[in-house]
Amino acid sequence: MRRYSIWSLLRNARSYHEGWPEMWRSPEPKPEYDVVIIGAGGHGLATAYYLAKEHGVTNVAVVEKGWLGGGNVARNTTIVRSNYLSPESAFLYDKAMELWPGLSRELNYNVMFSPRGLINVGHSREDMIELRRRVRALQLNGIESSMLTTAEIAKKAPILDCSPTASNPVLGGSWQAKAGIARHDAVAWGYARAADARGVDMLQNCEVTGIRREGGRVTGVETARGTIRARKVAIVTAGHSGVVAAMAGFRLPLTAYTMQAFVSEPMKPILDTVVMSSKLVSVSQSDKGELVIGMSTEPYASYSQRGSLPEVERAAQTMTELYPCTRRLRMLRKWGGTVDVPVDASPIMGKTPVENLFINVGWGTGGFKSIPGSGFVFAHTIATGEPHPLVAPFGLDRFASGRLISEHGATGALVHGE
Amino acid sequence: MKRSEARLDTGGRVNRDRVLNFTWNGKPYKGLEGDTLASALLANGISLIGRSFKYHRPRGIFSAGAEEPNAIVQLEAGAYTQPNVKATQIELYEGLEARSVNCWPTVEYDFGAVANLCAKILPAGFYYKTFMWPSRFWLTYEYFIRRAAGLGRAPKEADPDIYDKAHAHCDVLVVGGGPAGLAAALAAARTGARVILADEQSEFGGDLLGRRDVMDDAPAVEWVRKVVEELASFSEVRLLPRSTVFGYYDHNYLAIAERRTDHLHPKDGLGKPRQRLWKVRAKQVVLATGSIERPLVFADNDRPGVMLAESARTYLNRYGVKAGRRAVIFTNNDNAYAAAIDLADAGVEIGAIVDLRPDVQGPLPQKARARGLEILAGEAIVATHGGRRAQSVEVMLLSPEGDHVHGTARKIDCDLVCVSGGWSPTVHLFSQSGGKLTYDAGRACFVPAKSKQAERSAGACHGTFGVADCLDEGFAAGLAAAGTAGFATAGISLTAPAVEQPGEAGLRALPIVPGKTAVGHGKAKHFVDLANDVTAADVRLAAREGYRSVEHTKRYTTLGMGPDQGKTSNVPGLAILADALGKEIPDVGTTTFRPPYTPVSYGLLAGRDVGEMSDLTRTTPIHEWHAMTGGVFDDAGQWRRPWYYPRAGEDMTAAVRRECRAVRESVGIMDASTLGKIELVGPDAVKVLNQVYANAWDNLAVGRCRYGLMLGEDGMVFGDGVTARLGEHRYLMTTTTGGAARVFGWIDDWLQCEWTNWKVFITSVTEQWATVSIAGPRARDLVRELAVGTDVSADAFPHMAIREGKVAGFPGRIARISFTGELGFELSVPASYGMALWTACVTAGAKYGLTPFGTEAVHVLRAEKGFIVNGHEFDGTVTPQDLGMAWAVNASKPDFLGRRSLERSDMKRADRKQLVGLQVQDATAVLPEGSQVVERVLKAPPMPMIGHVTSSYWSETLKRGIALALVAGGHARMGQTVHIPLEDKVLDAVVVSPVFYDPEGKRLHG
Amino acid sequence: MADSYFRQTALAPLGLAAKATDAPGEAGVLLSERPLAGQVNLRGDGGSVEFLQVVRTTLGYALPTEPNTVTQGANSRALWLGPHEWLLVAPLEAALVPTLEQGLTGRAFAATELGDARAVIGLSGRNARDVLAKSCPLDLHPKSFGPGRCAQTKLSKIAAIIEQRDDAPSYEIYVARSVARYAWRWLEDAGSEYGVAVIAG
Amino acid sequence: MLLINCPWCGPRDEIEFNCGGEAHIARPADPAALSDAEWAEYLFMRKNLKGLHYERWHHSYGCRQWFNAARDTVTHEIHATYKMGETPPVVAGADGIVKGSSS
Repeated sequence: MRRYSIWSLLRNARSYHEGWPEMWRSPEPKPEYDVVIIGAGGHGLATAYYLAKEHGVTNVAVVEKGWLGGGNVARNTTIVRSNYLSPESAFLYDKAMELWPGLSRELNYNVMFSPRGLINVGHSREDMIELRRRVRALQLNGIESSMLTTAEIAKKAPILDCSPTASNPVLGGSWQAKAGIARHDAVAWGYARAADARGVDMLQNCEVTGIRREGGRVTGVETARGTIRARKVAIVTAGHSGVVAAMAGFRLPLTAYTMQAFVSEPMKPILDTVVMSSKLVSVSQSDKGELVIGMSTEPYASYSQRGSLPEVERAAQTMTELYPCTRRLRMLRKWGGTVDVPVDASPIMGKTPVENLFINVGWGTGGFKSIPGSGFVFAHTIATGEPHPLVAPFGLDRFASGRLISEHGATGALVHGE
Repeated sequence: MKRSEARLDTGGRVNRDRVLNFTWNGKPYKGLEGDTLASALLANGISLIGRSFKYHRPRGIFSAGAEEPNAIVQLEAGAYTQPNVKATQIELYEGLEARSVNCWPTVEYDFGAVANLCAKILPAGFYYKTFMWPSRFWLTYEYFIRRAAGLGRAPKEADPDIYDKAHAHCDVLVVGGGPAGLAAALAAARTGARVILADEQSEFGGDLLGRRDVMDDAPAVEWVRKVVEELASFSEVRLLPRSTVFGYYDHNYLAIAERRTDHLHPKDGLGKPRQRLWKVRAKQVVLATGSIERPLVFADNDRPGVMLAESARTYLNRYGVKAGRRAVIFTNNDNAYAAAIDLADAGVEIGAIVDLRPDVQGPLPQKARARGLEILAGEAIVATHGGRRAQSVEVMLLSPEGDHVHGTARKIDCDLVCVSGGWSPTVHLFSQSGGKLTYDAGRACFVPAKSKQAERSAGACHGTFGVADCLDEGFAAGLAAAGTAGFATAGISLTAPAVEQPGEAGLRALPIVPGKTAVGHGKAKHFVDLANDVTAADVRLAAREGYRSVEHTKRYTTLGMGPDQGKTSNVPGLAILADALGKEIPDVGTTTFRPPYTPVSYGLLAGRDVGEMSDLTRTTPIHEWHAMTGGVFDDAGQWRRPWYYPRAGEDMTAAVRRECRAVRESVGIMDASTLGKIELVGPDAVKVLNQVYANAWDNLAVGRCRYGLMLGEDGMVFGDGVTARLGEHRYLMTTTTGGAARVFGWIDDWLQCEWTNWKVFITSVTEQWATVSIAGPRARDLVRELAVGTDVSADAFPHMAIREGKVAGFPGRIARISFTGELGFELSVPASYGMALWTACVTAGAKYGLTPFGTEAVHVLRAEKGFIVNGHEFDGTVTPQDLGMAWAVNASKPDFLGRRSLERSDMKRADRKQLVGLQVQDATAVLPEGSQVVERVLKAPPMPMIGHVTSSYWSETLKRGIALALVAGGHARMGQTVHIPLEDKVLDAVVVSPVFYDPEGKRLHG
Repeated sequence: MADSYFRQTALAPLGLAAKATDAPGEAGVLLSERPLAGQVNLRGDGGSVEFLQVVRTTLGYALPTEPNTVTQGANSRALWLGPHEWLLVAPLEAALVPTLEQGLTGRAFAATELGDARAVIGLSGRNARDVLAKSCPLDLHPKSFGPGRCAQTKLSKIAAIIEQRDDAPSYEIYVARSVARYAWRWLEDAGSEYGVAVIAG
Repeated sequence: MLLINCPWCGPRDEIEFNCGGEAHIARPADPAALSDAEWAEYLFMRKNLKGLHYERWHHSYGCRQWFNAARDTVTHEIHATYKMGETPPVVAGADGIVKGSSS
């Protein structure tokens, strides 16, 4: 891998930038791999990278039905945080938080991780209880987080209506200073380039059509480019997890929904932090100047990757109430992604009913921020055949035992009391 | 006024009798009614409008419509300011103020232009390759990057304008009011169909407004006038000018942004809806959205003065403005010759017509030739010169393959370069509808292929460019749409006006027009996307680095992601990518278009439900009394409930303590009307109760009540409440305030889908009854006075009994129920009597010191009793056993909802979180709700947590802080000391029973 | 009588009677609150010919079986709310519940008085349709919705029953008592561009 | 924005409805007889089909009736709606997996 730096930019400027190498190869599939990862999204690519780097497993293929990084990693609101309630989730997401700051240098690709801080706003007493519970839990787990007063929020996010007469009064909030945003595409591309450099094959336009099994054990995958044998197979297919699991003969406790986001036209900076709220999922301002707004999931199952109007109307209404100065601003673009939401809103990671077939799915609306951590611990799980300690609570078996990890509150849509 | 030399003396759609004053960058100018800001600026000879996004290069006006990538301005100031508006879309009005964006200190002398000097090291995606060291420094780099990026500025104040929405239904929605759209609307209207015709411009006519076509021997605009007049005469036709159809959603649902006052000065629009969002469900849609001219990608094609050819023609014919004095036309097709001829006719000098095609013989070129215009066939512009405005171009011979130029460069002076690279049908809405596009190599554009919804395209958006053909297609589409919608089309007479339609020879598509140096080598830039400063070299770089999918390339280079949404750059960018990859354009793919077609105000999307209307609020029949006596309200879901009633000089704490004391010591009154009430009627009502509650209901006597827990199928408590048996087969269930709809829906769902033959009807009666709760040791004294005719003595009316009878003289019910732990009665009357009942209670209760109490006091009182509340003690993760309420589960019932889940292994863990009381050792301390509980305090985190505080209050009764908590294995921890770390200290607490007050229930039963 | 003195309609606190005018002038939207009436929610097996027959005998007219239509009797009218649910509207003194209980003895049914549970807002005037269209997704064009039709739908954020009473068109809008004020305010606000007048209910 | 044909009220806007997820999942007659895993299958596991999907809808702002719809989760095309208790229609070109009771 030829390294990127300001010097390589200057050097290449002399040859009119015509000497840059390809980011990754486009190899033909080999007949057999040690590990086949289905899905070249953020999680799949990170898993491949850490398999190669941390475990020396380099005979790996990442198979992708479309183009790499084309799923939810390209369609999210780029927020990075670890303020989850349950200790299991908090530790898992914090593993990612630990890796984010060094990621650009590790991958030698600027993922523009911007730890600009994140506010969770509370609009009701129930919100505040939930926020305090979360903040205290994080602090006791050694994860940075604190409470904010209304005045402190007004200072950090001056465009937020913190007046007492606001229709969604700001009663206070929580703060995570090391949270922020990152450049979503760059994360996928950076992992792909770094994994490729370690010998991992990216097989794009290679849709998986079947999962081969013999005697309860996985033996390979059937793809649009032929059958590929594999000792181990990992399903990392986000929105399409249900479809791929069906190929292996089991069902999952999740539903695929469309989640939308929209951006405004680019403007000079007006918001320096990320703001989340129980009323409107999230708002941040990209480096380009666009306000990026995350919305709730659509109310019915969908693989369409396009959203409907009512959800946009609802989000715009809440946004203009929370941020009165945005009414004259305009929506420039909107898009939808397919998110796989498990019944307890926590991911499903680990073993499956099929031997040597692993899953890492169900990240739902929270997948982007967890990519480095998820890839790291899932690579460990695949390489050793046993769940990483951080992965263990997230197994598929929890749905039979009843040990669910309820994180509905963490997505911003807090559960309200009476 | 002194007319500027750019303005023609006659012609166009502007009103020369109405001069409008406006301000540009602080200086006063004059324009005419009918102008856009762009045409008015051109008329004043202003060519430099703003600075570009990345390189801060000077930019002018490039087009005359929605596709404008350059002329982006800041409109108005203060609360009315709006960033990033396209000057080509702003209708001029008296007093308009606008400014350049993205430049400092001025558009002429812009500091940011240093970026242009560094352009060599700023290729596409340069930021991915650098700024990585040291890793903490990105925030610093980012600080400067953010300030350099962005375009306009957001307002600082709230928008004073009103926005409106409306639903509409029609048989045929016609999108676009050009020749095809007008024809389609007319055809459909004549069948009697309900028609909506929407067009983004201020007047109908589309491209006809900017041309000099003759129809039936009269100017085409005369035909437009007649058609619009006829359309307006139909009662079933709705004409929507200034209305952009921006979204085509599932099942023929389209969204239209109508601009109602944007053409007026803000102060003239005040109080009227500024914009209206039409949400249209159309049986049939005719898309007549026209087409957008494509630019050519050539060296330094971004100078002010470079403009789309048809746009220059539009400025001339529609606005009476010459966009320059001396023009060079640069084209690959015949169509641009019409612009050249019009310009020449209006007195604009034509330097030359530079045509990429070596052989130019079509009727229009012939006409131009005959007109004496110089045509340079098989030649190309290889350079442009000029600072704030184009001054000249250089022209060279193009090789037959089109891959290089040769010969000597010839300089041609000009201040206007009219560019035409052919036309791209406006297929955005078609694509949004799910329709599939196909690439037409002959015309180098995508055209609609296969529809998915009830829609048809007509005219230029369908790839039909000739005006006569557009009319024919429009008539046919309108008629067919109406026919499919069920209207008789036979005998509808439609005659297209006679119009000349010159034939056109094919165009010559070149992905990049070669320059004097190889692309990307010299200083010259071949821009593809003017809005985001993406060049041909950038696209090639992306291809070279392996970004082979068009989506990769767009994201890597930001092609098409700017405020113009790539309207002029999409196809040219794709062509360059395909060329670089050695593929055909259709194999590289196109982008799927998503709403909105043009940017839409958030205020419009929000509509009317703002401010006081932003949330649906529900009030009880007694609301006025609470409000008038100074009650402070708290929202419980949609309900507004009195939180506490402060007296003069009291704060919340004092008021709540007083209210609590009153209930414990004498008597209090509370408005309980918000509690959910459901009647279950029928012989199988008891079966329903047995199934939805965890306890047994077979032996409940008529006139008695019972408490129950409701579980989800996952075994978790989601509701609780008291149900009364009113008659043999008639029960009244009460639910929590917030849970009413959910409980009703839950039972109704089972009855409709699973227990389909059970004989029971359920009806929500929440709103029918006003309920007043009287609680405290003196409650019976008061109720005895009010409930004349009912024996309320302890023996005759035990706890959990219910009676029908008169209450304060009104027909009603009396129930003996307590949520406070005190002797309590609930009096219910039909809601219309609610206020009368309440005032009767207050009057009669005065002598007992009757005190109104709010939800906060209720919470304190119930917590003292260890009563659970949704959102605090149960939140969907807690079983009855966890709550210590196994007594509310009847294990001998064979089945009830949630029963099986309680048998799962995890439900039986001893270390599940269980409900306990916490008695803080510092009696004055009140734990913050949500605090975490630990077993051992460690020096540093991580500190394993064993639970959290669910409710916590100052107990006025016990004169100490009390708390309820869910603690792991809590039931076995009674008497243990646990710790609650706070921000600044750690509090110790003893685990106790959650019932702090009157554990034997003597007062309740008293 | 004393009884009615004590009873308050949902919108009584707005003092509409004092605002009501006989001369609405140019106002395009006329709003009123209807007085209290009997509103009985009737449930029963709409698929049973026998049940429908007994109700017909009891009330003197047939319940509507075509969805979203209204049938009119001498002293009350019946709105279709669902395949097994109707709303009977009658003057306050009609006492329909006892009548039904008597007529339907021994049969599976439920008759519940809900006259206090809903407010009824009258909406008419030349822009009545325009105002409704601002918040209601129904097609109210005369071809698809006319006198004798009713529909349950969403009005802004409110669940509402809309009944068209005549060709003028005049509508009656039934909403839950607790949201009546929000609904009234919404209609007033939406109607403001056409001019709103309050008339007697 | 879906236009949903309520079997009783006819075509109405999406905003009047709520979706109830996968249809034709009958509650086990004897839950006690099931293993934890079998119970979890009923409780949580879903087909999550990409393409034709039989699901329950509730006309919550209208006649408040539950009914079933055969809807494509990719195109959002609704092939049919039918009342509770009616046999699911066979949709051409779909895999037509319908199991469980007819409720």
